[in-house]
Amino acid sequence: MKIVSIAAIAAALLLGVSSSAMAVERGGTMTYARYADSLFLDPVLNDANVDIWVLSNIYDTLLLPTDDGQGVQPGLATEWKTSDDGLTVTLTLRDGIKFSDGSPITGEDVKWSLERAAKPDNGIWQFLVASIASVATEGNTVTITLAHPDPAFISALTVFNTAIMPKALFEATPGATDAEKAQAFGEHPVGSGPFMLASWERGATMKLVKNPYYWDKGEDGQPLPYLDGLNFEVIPDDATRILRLQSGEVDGAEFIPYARVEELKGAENLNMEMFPSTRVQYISLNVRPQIDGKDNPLSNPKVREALNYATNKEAIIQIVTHGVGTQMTSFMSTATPLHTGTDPLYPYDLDKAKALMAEAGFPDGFSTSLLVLAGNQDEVGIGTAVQQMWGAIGVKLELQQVDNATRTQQYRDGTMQMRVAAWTDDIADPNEITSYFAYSPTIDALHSGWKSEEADKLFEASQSEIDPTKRAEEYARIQEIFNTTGPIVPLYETPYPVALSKTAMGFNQIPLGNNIFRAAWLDK
Amino acid sequence: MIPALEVRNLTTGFKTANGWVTAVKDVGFDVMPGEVVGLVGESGSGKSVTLHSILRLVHAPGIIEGSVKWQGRDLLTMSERELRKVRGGEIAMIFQEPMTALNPVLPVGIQIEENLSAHTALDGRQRAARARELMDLVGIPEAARRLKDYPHQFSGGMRQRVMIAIALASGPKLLLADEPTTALDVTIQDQILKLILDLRDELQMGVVLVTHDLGVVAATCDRMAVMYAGRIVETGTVVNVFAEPHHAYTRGLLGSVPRGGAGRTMLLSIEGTPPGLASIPPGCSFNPRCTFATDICRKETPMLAEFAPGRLVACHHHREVAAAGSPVA
Amino acid sequence: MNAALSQTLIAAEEVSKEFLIPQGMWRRLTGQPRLAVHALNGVSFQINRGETLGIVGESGCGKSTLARCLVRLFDCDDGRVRFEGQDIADLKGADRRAFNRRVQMIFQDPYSSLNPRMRVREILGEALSVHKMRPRAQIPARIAELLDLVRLPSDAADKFPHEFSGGQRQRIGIARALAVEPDVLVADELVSALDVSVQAQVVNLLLQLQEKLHLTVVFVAHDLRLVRHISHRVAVMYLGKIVEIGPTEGLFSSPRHPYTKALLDAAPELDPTKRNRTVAARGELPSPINLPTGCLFNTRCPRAFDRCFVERPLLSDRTPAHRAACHLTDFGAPSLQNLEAIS
Amino acid sequence: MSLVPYILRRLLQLIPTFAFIVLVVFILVRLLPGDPASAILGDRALDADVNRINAELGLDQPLPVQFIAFVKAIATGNLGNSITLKLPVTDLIAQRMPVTLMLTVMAALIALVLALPLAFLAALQRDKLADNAIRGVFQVGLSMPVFYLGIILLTVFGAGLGWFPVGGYGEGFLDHVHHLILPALTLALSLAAILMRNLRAAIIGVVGAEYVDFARAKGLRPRLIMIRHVLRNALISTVTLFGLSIGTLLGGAVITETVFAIPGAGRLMIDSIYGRDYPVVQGMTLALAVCVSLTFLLTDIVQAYLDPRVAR
Amino acid sequence: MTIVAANPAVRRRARISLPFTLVFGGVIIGLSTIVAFFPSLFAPYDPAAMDYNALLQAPTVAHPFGTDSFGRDVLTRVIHAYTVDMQIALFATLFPFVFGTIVGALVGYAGGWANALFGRVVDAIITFPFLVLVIAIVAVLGPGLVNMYVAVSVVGWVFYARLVATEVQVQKRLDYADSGRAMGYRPLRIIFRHLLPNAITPALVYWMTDMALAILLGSSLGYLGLGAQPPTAEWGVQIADGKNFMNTAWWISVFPGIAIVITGLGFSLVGDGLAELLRTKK
Repeated sequence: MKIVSIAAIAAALLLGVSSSAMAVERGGTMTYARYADSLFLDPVLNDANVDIWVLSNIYDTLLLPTDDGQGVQPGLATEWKTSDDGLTVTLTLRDGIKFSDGSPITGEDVKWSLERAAKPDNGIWQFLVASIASVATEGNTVTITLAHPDPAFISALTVFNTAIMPKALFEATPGATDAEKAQAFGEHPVGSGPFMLASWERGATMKLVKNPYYWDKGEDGQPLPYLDGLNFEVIPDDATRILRLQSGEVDGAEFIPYARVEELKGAENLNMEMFPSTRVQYISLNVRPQIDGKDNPLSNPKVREALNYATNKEAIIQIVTHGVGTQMTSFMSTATPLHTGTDPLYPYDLDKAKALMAEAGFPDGFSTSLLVLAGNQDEVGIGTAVQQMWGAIGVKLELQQVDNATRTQQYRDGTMQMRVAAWTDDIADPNEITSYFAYSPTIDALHSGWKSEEADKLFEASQSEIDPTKRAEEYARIQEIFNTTGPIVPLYETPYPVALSKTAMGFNQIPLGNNIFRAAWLDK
Repeated sequence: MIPALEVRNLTTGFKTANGWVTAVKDVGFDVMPGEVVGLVGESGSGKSVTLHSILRLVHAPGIIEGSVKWQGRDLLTMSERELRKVRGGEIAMIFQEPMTALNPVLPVGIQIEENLSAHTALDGRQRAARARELMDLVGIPEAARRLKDYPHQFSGGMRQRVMIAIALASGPKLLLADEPTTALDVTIQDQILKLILDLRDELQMGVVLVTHDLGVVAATCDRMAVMYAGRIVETGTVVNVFAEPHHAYTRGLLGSVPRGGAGRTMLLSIEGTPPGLASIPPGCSFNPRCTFATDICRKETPMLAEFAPGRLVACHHHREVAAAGSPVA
Repeated sequence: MNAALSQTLIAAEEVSKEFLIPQGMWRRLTGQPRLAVHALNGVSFQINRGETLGIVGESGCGKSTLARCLVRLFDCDDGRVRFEGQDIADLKGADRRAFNRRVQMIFQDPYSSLNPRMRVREILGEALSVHKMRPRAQIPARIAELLDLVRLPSDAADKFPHEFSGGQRQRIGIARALAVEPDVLVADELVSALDVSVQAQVVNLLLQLQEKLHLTVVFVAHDLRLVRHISHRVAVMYLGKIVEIGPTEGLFSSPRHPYTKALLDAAPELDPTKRNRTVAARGELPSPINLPTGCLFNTRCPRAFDRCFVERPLLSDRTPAHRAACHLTDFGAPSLQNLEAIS
Repeated sequence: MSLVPYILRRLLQLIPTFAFIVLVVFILVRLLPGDPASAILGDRALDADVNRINAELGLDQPLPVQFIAFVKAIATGNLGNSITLKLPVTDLIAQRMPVTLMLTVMAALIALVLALPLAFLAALQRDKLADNAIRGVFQVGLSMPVFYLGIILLTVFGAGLGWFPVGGYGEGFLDHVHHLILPALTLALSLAAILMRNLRAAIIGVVGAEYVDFARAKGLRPRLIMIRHVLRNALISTVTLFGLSIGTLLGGAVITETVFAIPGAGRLMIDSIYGRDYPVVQGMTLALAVCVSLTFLLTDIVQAYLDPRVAR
Repeated sequence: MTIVAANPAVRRRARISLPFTLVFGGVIIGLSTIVAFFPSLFAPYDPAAMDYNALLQAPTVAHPFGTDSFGRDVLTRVIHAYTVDMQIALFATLFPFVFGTIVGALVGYAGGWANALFGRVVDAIITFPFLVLVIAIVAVLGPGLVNMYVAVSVVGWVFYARLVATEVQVQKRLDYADSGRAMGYRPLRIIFRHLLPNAITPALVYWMTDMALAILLGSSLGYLGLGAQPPTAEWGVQIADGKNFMNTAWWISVFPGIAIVITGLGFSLVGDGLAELLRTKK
């Protein structure tokens, strides 16, 4: 024990010396506690939020999302322009940009990267850039030809899967197929983001260091990133994550349980940040006429309405989010572009709910079940609360705690009755959420069996509608249809609760969830 | 001759779930140098506890009173440190079941040598040599090799020899033997008893031999004390006691042993069972089983008294008993 | 009575029994020979109706194994046991149960031979009901009778074994055996765990019961004095063989096998004036796994000569009543006592 | 007396055990509802993507074919690649197993350090105040759920007093030790309680044994008697229990590793079950089984060393 | 010949006083059982009733143990959890106890190859990481108490079987077993009427410990969401519920924690006491 403490003191002394030497500068090594580790650091072939949300620190895109997540700002490209017919996008590359290994970023890299992202069957995100027909480069100019007008395309160029990768390096990576190469490359990724991967111990720590070739400068005119290093520590247990933040072992921690938000707001050495998000929480319903050969009461729109009115959202917001959440005004979050609506959906009205149940032919209610993710306090809390609330209109709700894979299986098979679910946008455009929620060809409207031909048609039209006003109208109508007859019980939207030590500055999490460390620094 | 060991008024009690019980009451006897004294009795008569009490080996909730003088020093009052010198050094003890009395996980060589290192100044080499000698002395073949063996690798008889070798390691002047042959077969018992007698002669040590077998007493002991329910009820030379038992219990014991030539007849048995320690009857503790018992026996505890030189008995009616004759004479 | 005595009830014919030593896969795979303890090596004798046969020997001589073979707790590997002429190994079903009823065993250890979780009433009642000795209603009365027979108080029925002393437990064991009204009692070390004074009580009881119920008794013990006291005939066993068998008094007064002689000499006499400092038998029992060739006693016999190391002596049948398996004495004439006098 | 054939025999016996485990795990993981693809893709999974991934992983093959491939792979020492982490399973084992082993060993050591002296004290002070106090405290420790105990220790000694880091594994051996003390203590308490009970009873039994009387009758010093005669014999039964418990600890470190954010094998196992990462579940189970079996074997050898009667 | 009266000392031993541990543990378990059967008699509120206006209230007279994040009365839920946790203690161990005992008795009596085979099965099962197996089985069968019982039973029975088999092997070498065979009793009678009652003590004692362990396991699984499902009150679930409130609302997790410790203590004490009681009988 003695040796350990001496080592600790020595380390502290060293740090003390170095930090005092550059006290006025922005820098340091930040340690950030994540709830889960990344799986696969390939921008195109990854599958999950744990990758998406940190990828932009390693890989850079042509354009960047603005801090509010709704707009677009220059990235590797300084200018961009869409042709009037919406079929050509022209971008100008920044001068002197380099990958983190020092090699220059060429037009060939851009072309190759975008075409790789757009290649059918290459990863699950291909749909975001499916409209790309071809990419041509000449000098600093990149010309992208689209197969059809795509109003979301500019936004897509800020999304992780359009990150620019070094073609030569990638192709030199051992592996027979693109997937195999990607696997090997993902272990030692090279991009042009503000950081580069130094070491990665799976499930424990991922260490990033400053990319010396990063192009951007900060508000103080100094080159970005400020941080010399960025360490991600994986701490799945909520309480432990917070304890480590409180003990100063980490500088920031994501996914603070809502229950702890109020408490941490009061903590002297912490900043409890609530970053605006596109996250919506809802209960998704299976509305097929029959499930497993049995009649399904949820197929009756009146029953769905009744459930909606019987749900005291304000109470759930208190119980589950401890006041952090807000009621939903549409199925998509208020931070999603083209969101409409100002009033909370389905205000709590028990009498109306009872009347609707009677009208629907279920005056005595019925039995049904709700899938919640095992061990997830929020989902279990929601389930417990609605179980109690719906009991008042005679709905006997059985909660089934299952793991993610089981839940997904039942979801995809259409054998579940209800489930608690949440959604976060990956792109600053309403098309993604709408495609999954309301457009039946994608996944059968959240695998619910719900279908509105009007909504389907509107969505298809909106996908190539380049007139912003018209597109907004189309989305307004889709939201109206879905919000009144859709297969969900909307609950609440919540910001991202992130706790940071008072010395951790400049960190941003945009509404799409991306963790932006490029301007972060430690105030020593 | 001065007795080497003088036991006087030895009383040992134990705390049990049902309160205090006295296992040994007012026991007294002497052992002369080189003499073999037999302590005879049935299970629960206190003979074993007596032996353990002499070396204060009784376990924690037990209390020992009286005096045990060993060459003039009282073992019951001396310090633990002094007592340790006596134990194993001057007075050695062997047990009934060598399988349980030898540590099963130590080679016998170590078990001999640890006695030597406790009581002699021998160095490691000398101890090893002495251990070999001792194994030879007690008649274990291939002594040198077998020092490395563990107790379970020996036969019952050989184990008992090992235990004797351990006990004799430091040249004790008194050997306390607690039923040393009960677990053995008769031919092996014969060997062991004769070994003990030979060693007695050779080392001039006194022996206290606890046994329930009157045959063993007859074959081995010079004097004997008969115990019943924690007390000594009769003492004397073996020849005298066998020839003329003065206590009904002694007489009954002798009669219970089948003799040759009287095949398939009823034995002279003692009815009933020996009393438990917690329920010793008032008066003479033998009275419920005694055919000589009268009222006085049920009221008054007879004192152990000398009725002839060297002959003591605790019986109100010892004359009548003697007159009834010895069943083995 | 005399007619009954002459009638053979049980006969052992060359009974052999060995116990394989458990052997792991490793030994088996490496092809090492299977080791076995040779507990019985060809034992033959007959027991007549109403007689008491004493079987005596030291531990490891196979006497307990023999007792268990007699009641078919073990099946013998070789040879056979006949009960009323019938090979007991062939008995099945009802016949086997009838045999089990008629030949009863009483065990050595009073502390382990009674099920500690059963009351005496249940122990006796089970024997009565399984063998349907009495109609259900009569069982309590029969239990009382049995307890009286072995001189236990009637309130004993409602107690557990641990509430009794050793001697009383052996009486319960006897009562259980008698409950099924057997013809034969095989008593294995019946009293050796008991105190001397209590031994005498139980021995007396056994003698009385045998008389009263006309029982045939096999009395297995290591205590020569007891065996001598109880038995009509005695068999002496050594290393799984009978080395000498004969009428009690003849065998004890003039033993014909050196082992019998050694046993007698080693057993201390109750006479302190007759002391003897020479050891009766040197050495120890050889391992029953690797039996000596020739006479089994040759490793310890003071008189062993060449022939004893090559040829195993058979029980001589020249004097059918008293036979010994010894090369010295198998011509029948002199007993060892006399032989010693001669030499 | 040589232990070698004994050990070889024990190793031989492990083969059917492992075969059984491999088969059970293989079947069990495939009985789990859902598949790796839907576990990874989650809510946004499209059927086409799921089918494509499953085909890439060979999961569209019939089960017997998959099983033969799996057995073949094991035979060549190749346990496959993790589906979610895209790393060779052998690498993962090499990475995670040492962590769990270290945690377990530390827990075992702490349990011993706690249990040995206290069992001694309790046995010698039998039924007195010290004995009852020790037994009472351990009893409470034994009745406390691991996750609860872990959280309390973390809150008090980690965050509260700041003596120990709050979770994680650290870097370098000493740092590992420092990080693992609290989790090891959490794991150790119930083991210590079990060991203490067992050893106390064993010591009480041994103190009453005749060979201890005999040792006293030899005039040996009490300390020598206690160590050489009492403790050694008392430890024999405790060693078996200790070995078995280490096996349980190895498999039961899951919750501790989660609470303390330790990147160990237990947590990986659970993550892999949830992630339907078949190769990892199979490989890790096998690795854990090997470790547990070796622990048992080691226990037996120690036991044979302590008790010469055991080796056959 | 006189009739020998039973020894009075012996008779007194028959009425030996019950061990203190057994009495104390018995009182705890007895009271727990009563509460488990009639929770409504003791609980002031409905265990599922939520009061949105009284979330996270510290202990008061109205709510002696405070309220949880749903505004439910913690005392009520601790009391109602007795029903569930006592049920877990019983049902998670009953099948292993019964089945394991039967298998152990048969295997122990048969010996030979049955024993060797059994040895391998035991090896395999104890080599398997227990919790992992349970979690996997629950994942296959779905969460909930019944499936948890199944998962625990699949593994749990071997411990009983091993204990009983070992003890039966000891017992069958004793003379009373032979005496039964010599009496001509059938093997099943000897196994179950004679050997088992004498061989079952260690299993019985272990059963008590196992019940305590089952509650711990049940609450661990509840904590992971695999045990009792909402709104059922169960101590492990309650502790999990209170995990986020350790600093701000300690009462949510502390009181169920105390309940677990006390109940576990009760079972362990009964186990100790039973061991003592059954030992003296020999």
